[in-house]
Amino acid sequence: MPVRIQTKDFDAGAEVAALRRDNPKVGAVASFIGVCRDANDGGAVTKMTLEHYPGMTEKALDKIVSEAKSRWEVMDVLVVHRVGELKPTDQIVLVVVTGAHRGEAFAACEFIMDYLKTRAPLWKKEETPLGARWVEARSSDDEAAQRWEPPKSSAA
Amino acid sequence: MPVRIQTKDFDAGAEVAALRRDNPKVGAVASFIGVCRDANDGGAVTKMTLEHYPGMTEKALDKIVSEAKSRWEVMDVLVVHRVGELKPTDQIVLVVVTGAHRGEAFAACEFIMDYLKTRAPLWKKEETPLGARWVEARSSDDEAAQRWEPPKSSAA
Amino acid sequence: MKIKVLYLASLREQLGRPGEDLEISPAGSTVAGLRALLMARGGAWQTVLAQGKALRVAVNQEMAQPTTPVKPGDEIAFFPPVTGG
Amino acid sequence: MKIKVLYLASLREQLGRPGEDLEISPAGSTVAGLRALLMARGGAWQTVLAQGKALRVAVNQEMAQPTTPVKPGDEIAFFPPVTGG
Repeated sequence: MPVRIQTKDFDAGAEVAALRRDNPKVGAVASFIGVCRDANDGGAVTKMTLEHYPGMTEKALDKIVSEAKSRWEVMDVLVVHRVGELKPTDQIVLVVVTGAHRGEAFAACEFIMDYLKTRAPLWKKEETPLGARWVEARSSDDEAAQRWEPPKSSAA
Repeated sequence: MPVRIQTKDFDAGAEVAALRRDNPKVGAVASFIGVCRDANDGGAVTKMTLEHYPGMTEKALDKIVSEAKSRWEVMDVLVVHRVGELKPTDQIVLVVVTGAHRGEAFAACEFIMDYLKTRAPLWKKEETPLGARWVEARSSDDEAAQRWEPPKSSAA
Repeated sequence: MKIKVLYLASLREQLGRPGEDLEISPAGSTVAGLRALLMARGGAWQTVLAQGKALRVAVNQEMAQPTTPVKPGDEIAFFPPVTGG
Repeated sequence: MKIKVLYLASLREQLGRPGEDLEISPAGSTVAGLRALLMARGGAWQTVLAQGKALRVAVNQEMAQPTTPVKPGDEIAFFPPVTGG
């Protein structure tokens, strides 16, 4: 399964090794780990809860992975996203892409993160010294995802 | 030391963990592993020897890392490049970049790989069923590195 | 007709429930129609589901538009813009 | 003046040596001048170091140009385009 939602932590090194499976055609492995920080929007964060929409989240991530595989020449993709309670320095998400060449692996990995950030139903609630707050969506994430859209036709 | 040249293999998961050092300001970890494939330019590869220029290789990589840090808001960078004899599925190079945000970490990581491929004195010699051959430099690598150059001024 | 409605993340907290099974009129039902029906309850329903709010709706776990039809047995989820990763 | 010359990767094999210590005239020495001096040995030296070849030169472990000066005690390395990573 290229997509997993889980409460427990992941071992990024072991996941990468499993995805490569000693496949001698793999020349490039691009990966990304998203980590819980101790501050956001200028305020301290002591804890975080990640909520998802069971069923739809997996489907949405599957669709993003399929789109990445159709756009770039890559071999295998893994997305692991944690839900539940997390604290600063905890790992949140892992994306790994293997391929023959680095350019395609990098592009697919970054694309998956940008789409995940704007299209996968996952929500963060932060505990701060001033109380709990739901994280607001960022326009910078919309802009990052927008880069991957085909240019709109200007024909009448 | 952000740059290491070594004959022995590396543990990418352990290197990432060491670079993060549980720093609660790190929100993004982008990494890349280059791997020895069993074929190149259409021919089978049974073994590979990586040669470097002791002293200059480290300096060139240090310079690339410094340039990445000056261009993007990133925290820590690690480059490990192996030399000596390698066989298909062996890891060749590891680049890890930590930062607060993913866009900068991804860009710095890809930039370092593109510059390493064109500016760090390292050479591959492949063993094939037809004999040994030195790998030829690729124009696609020059083009990848060229993307990061500032546009040339067209002023007179 | 019977449908299932879900409220996720901040919407669940603001509306005070994770979801509900509803019996609504099948005639010309759409996402916009269901939203109007819920807003007519007044109070938090009216403010939280107000048209100006950045709100997302999924029908049967696929992203939907205001004009997306709602059919018997459908699962309709209301939630805020996503913030995972 | 004394200088140290290195031949790396395929150049080391084609020239049959990893490098050498040389005594050359100090007057107006440049990378291009040293290359011409070595090519004048003929044989492999002439073909391997020919102007058309994609060849890189470093002086004291920094990338150099044909016009880069060569000074006493310098380490000059000749090598092919790089292929690591």
